[in-house]
Amino acid sequence: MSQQPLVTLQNVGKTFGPVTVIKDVTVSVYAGKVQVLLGENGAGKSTLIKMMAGVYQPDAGHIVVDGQTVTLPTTRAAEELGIATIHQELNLVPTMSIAENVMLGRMPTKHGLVDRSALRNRARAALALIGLDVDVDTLVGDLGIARQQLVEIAKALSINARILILDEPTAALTRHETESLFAVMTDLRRRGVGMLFISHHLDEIAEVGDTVTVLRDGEFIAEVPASTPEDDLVKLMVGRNIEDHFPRSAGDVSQATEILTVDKLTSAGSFSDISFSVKAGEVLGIAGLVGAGRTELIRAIAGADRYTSGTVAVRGRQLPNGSIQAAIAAGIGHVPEDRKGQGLVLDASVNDNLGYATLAATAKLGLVDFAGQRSRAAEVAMKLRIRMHTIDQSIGALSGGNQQKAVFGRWIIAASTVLLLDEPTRGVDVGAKVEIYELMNAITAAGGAILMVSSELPEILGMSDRILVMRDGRIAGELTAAEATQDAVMTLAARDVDEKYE
Amino acid sequence: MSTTTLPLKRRGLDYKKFLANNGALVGLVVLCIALFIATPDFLTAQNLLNIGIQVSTVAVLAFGMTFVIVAGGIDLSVGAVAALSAMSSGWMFASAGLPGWIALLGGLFVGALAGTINGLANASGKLPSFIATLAMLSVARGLTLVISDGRPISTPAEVSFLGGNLGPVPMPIIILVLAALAASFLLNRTVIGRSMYAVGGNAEAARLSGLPVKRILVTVFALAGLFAALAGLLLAGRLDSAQPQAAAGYELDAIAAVVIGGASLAGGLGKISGTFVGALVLVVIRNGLNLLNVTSFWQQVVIGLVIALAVGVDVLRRKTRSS
Amino acid sequence: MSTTTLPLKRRGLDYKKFLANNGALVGLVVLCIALFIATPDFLTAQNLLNIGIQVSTVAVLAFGMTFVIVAGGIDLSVGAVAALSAMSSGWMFASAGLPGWIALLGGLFVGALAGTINGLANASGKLPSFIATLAMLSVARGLTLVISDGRPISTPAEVSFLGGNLGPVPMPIIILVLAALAASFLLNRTVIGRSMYAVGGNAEAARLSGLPVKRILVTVFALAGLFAALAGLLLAGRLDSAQPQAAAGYELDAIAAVVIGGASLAGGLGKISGTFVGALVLVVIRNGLNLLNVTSFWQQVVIGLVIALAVGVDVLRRKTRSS
Amino acid sequence: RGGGSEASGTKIVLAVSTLNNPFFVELRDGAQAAADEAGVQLNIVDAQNDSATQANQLATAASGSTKAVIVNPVDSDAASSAVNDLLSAGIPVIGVDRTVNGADLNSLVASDNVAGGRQAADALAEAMGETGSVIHLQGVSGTSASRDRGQGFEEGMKAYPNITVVAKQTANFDRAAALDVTTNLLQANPGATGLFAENDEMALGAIQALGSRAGTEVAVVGFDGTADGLAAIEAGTLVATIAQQPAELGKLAVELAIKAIAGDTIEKTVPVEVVSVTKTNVGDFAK
Ligand SMILES: Nc1ncnc2c1ncn2[C@@H]1O[C@H](COP(=O)(O)OP(=O)(O)OP(=O)(O)O)[C@@H](O)[C@H]1O
Ligand SMILES: Nc1ncnc2c1ncn2[C@@H]1O[C@H](COP(=O)(O)OP(=O)(O)OP(=O)(O)O)[C@@H](O)[C@H]1O
Ligand SMILES: O[C@@H]1[C@H](O)[C@H](O)CO[C@H]1O
Ligand SMILES: [Mg+2]
Ligand SMILES: [Mg+2]
Repeated sequence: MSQQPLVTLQNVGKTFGPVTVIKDVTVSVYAGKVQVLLGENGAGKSTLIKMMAGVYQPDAGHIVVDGQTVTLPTTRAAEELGIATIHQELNLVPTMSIAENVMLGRMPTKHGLVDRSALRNRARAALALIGLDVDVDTLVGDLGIARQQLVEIAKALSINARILILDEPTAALTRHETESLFAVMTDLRRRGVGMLFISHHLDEIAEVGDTVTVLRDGEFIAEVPASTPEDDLVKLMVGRNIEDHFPRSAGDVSQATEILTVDKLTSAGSFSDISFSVKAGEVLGIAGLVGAGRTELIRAIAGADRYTSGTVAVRGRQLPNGSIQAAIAAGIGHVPEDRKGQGLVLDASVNDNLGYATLAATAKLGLVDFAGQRSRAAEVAMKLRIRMHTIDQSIGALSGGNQQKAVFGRWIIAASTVLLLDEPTRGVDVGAKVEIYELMNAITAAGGAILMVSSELPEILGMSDRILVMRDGRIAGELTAAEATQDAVMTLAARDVDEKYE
Repeated sequence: MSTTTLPLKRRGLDYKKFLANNGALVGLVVLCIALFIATPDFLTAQNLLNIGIQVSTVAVLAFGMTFVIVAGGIDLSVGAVAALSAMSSGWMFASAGLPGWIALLGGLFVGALAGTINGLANASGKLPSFIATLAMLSVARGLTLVISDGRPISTPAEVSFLGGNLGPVPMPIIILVLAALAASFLLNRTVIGRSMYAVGGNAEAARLSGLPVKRILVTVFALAGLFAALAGLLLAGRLDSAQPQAAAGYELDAIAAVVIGGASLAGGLGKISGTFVGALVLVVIRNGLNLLNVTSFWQQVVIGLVIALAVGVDVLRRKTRSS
Repeated sequence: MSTTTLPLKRRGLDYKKFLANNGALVGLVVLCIALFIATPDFLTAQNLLNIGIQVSTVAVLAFGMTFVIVAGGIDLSVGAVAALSAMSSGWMFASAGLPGWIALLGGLFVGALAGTINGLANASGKLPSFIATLAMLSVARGLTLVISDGRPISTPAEVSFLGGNLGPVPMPIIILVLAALAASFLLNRTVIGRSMYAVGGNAEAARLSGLPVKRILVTVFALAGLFAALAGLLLAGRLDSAQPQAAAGYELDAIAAVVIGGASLAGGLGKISGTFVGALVLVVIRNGLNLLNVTSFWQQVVIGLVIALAVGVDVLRRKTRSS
Repeated sequence: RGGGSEASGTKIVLAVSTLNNPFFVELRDGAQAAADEAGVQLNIVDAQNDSATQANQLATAASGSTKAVIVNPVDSDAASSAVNDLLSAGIPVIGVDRTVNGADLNSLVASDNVAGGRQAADALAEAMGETGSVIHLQGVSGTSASRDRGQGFEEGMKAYPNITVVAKQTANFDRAAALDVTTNLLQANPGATGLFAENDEMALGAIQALGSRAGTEVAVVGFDGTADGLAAIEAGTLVATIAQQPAELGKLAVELAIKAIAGDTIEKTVPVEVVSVTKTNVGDFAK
């Protein structure tokens, strides 16, 4: 690579108080290339790119843009140098429209006033790039997490940057949207845009990447071509081999009892006439496109939303409609899709967050069992290998993947036997995924049942014993593990998707 | 039903949107109908004019408060700043001997200045807006007493004009309308106005999108101060004098008007039209109870219940709609 | 460094933690030193006792407010509920002829009831707490006037005892200490207390984790009402009578104490110890300015500035520490 | 300012209910003038109409080097325990403007609000020709000034069977509130020919609401005799005000306090005239 990089982070370092998060890392982005950052949860990827985006200032080293050393005190400074960023955590204003969110900070004006038609047009154009077809006047708060992610992507794309940073843009997307995004990236690459791409989906690396920089514990480990075999990448990343990415060890469930039974469940406007059951020891996967109604279904079962008709029963006992506490008492544990908005109290400690579901159950005379809660939390944090500075730090400062593990950990502590998982490994690294899968195995092996919604087809295929495919709020079909292939699932999920889009 | 997925149809969207943005309107209408039935004095041209005049002070204060609440803050100082501005104006005229119109502009300047200080304390000094403006409430009320030595000061003709009539139309109503248009224009059409929603809705996202969050916050509080000054001058004009205790406690009325109008103290939400409806709810209740000659002790009980009901109607309406 | 996963060194953690939780303490200490230098009357045993007595009402109100603010709400009704509780107690004794101790308990019950209604309106009725408690402020003050017909009612000996002495120690100080211990115990050690932080931090996450959010909110407001009643009875005890306008406007003081003490109106943060320091800041300023004979108009100006400074010191301290 | 006369070192605390009202500002000025003349230090504390704040201030006064306290109680009942503490500490206490119930004050300098209310009724009835309908604007609910004046006024009105009080509403002793409330009441009672306001501030707000009808079709009577009130009498918009003499109250209180410190015996009550001021005698009061 004789060409001059667009931007280089040169021997940068970053510490937060006593914690060193990035140590002496160098990484460059070249025009027309996609530089991939790879590392476990908490390796420091997001921290690194935030220095390039003007969010953090490096404590050591410097930033070079077009051969010049620069400082990036604000995001605006970065943007002025042509650097646009899609952050891992969504940075949208829920009370504003899609159009205003896409153009935030760059509102088109006419005579000093907001030019609304230009605003809408430019937002529509940005959405069209990634194939999101919704009314741009819709409030972002009314969108599901996947569509919010698409809005965030559209926002960065509309900046016309020379350098585009994408921090796990595909974590919340299904294959369908991911492909649209990759098409855009290919186009941008052709136009000479340099990109920095982060993902825990290893298969995506070879697909869009050029070179891969691997980080471990905030340190540079290696730079390798994107064509490097996945197994080698994993080894660089976690320092060991991972034999089996989907270590599902299903037992024979033909004689097992039904644990979770859902009968003709209907929620007006969201889904209708859903019936299925999950047996002890079974993982039932639910696949579907964004907007198929999977999240609404899971929330209704968990008691988070009320449904219109139908029944939910656990071990033959019908659960009352809309009661989370009753669901938890029956053994249900619910991992919601939006960890930041629904899963965590970000300002509270890791310890507290792990313990919410067991706070009351373990109390004596209404007094919190602090010692017990703490030791249980510590144990689970260790088991899930949650990377943190102390268990008393606020969970908002953990890396995204580690936050996700904490939501999961809450139900491990609660000894839930019926897990409702909505995108359970979103943003989780390969190593930690396997750990989560092992936990799922342990729960099913102990006679538990798992219902898992995932937009990651390999995960659905690799971990489910049986797969339901949802489309438009209905069950479009059921596949056994043996019959299930990507094509089979997608055919059911998207049969008339083209008609629907117009 | 569950069939529509993607592009969300707009069935009667505008009507719905209007109601959604002006929830308390239903409460207001119910209140007015009840008063219309209860007393013939309510729905007379004169009484409606009276209501228009009486709502002017609170509404203008509340318009300024809307900016602050939309941007995620709160301003407890508006009542005291209104009094300080009017008193400064009176002092400039009566004691410093400045021409009336300069005293008028001077009063507005004092309000904007007080607001700017609030904004700087909040945005640059990192004081929570509750504390910064509580401190300003105390400081501004104290300065008002110092300037006036606790006595009313009579205002120049230019200020009194604000409380008078322009032909058949009361000036407070004209100013109210102009202030509403200006505030609504600012909030809806200008970049800084739209940015206020972003700052209130998600300050971190606003910052990451390159919005000058500090500058926006300072502007927001400066505007609240300016509107407070206008309200203060309006009130002084109606009384032909600046009163040391003018507008005491009006901050709660102003905040209530904004919240009744559909805004959330969490920020990111709020409309000038909603705020206007909120202010009307408060004023119409009081007007109606005066007309009905409810005894003053019970009056407070009824006012409380009606506020709860007016907002409750909106909550109910939204529930019904969503199910 | 990012290698440490689990258990976690505590280097000087407690000292730091204490300061972090009690930011305004620095402001308070600076204030006290300044007053000690300025006037010999400040640091006398008698004056410190006075301060203890004077802080009792606001602090007890503010303890109740801490629950509400930690859980993400606000309670504007505490002053009015305090007055209503004391007046009800006076009425039960003087008009209904109940025994003094029943009247005392009755007053506490009225406060808890008013708070429960606030909580139900907020949690089940979905009224924003600002509106629900603003309505209650008006209703409670009105009922207080109705019950008393605008006249003070003298309180039973049991209530007056709360304002007296137990041996050499003033009862208000004893009650203050007991209330602080109880509130702090509740907030720190009990399930419901810890849940308040979760609800205030992220109500949806708390709900999905199975916490009974509605019940928690109702409890929070009921507690605020109960503490308000205690404060009201304390005040009545000190004045030997329940006053119809007692504690008017105290809600702002109580909220200010909680916020000065380090809580955020956004919820999820707050400590009883911090609130106590916040209440002390407010009371010490007033006490000191009285001792220094600052004229009453300037006093308000100075109070405002000192509040801003006391909180500002904390902001500065945090800045310095983090850089 | 109070600090001027360290020479004598005599410190008197004046605890006033509020200074947000011209009436008390004049009372304070009278007291200050008398203190300056006598060369004593006068510390003025303002309770902002809150009984508890006043109790705090009285307690604070007791802990300083205070020689005497003049108290203008926010509420006559509520002040008693704090005042008794002062008395038992041997500090003389003079009441001014309002008494303290349940305490043995060294002296009380006051005008009688109940009597003033009766005088207001008489002045208003006379201006109305003893017939017609009246609007009654009340002060802050639950304050003793409002209570006493209202009570006196109602008692006084019983002597005039042809006058009916058609509306009674609070305007919080506040000019702006009185403007709105009067406007609204006139809407429901267009035929009112008289209006009693429990202080001049409210009377002036009512006059604003009445516009040209004030003093012509509608007789307005206020209370206090503030500068603005007297000016309104001269202008003919206010028929009468029940003038207290706040400066005189303040002056006498300080003089009594000095005597009490010196150990002289002083009168238990020092009444100060409450005068009905109308156009005929307003010249004697003009400030
Ligand atoms: N503001 C902060 N304060 C303290 N520690 C922080 C802060 N931000 C990040 N960290 C820590 O820095 C480390 C790296 O975090 P970072 O978010 O960069 O990881 P990541 O590689 O992006 O992980 P993931 O794949 O989970 O997103 C983590 O251990 C995290 O806890
Ligand atoms: N209030 C709303 N207004 C408009 N669209 C909504 C609203 N609520 C939900 N949706 C949309 O309805 C669709 C169904 O939501 P749901 O989250 O259940 O889908 P899903 O199959 O779980 O897909 P995913 O979780 O991947 O987004 C989502 O696309 C969501 O954006
Ligand atoms: O005597 C005073 C004045 O009349 C004032 O107008 C209100 O408060 C009363 O106590
Ligand atoms: Mg990351
Ligand atoms: Mg979903």
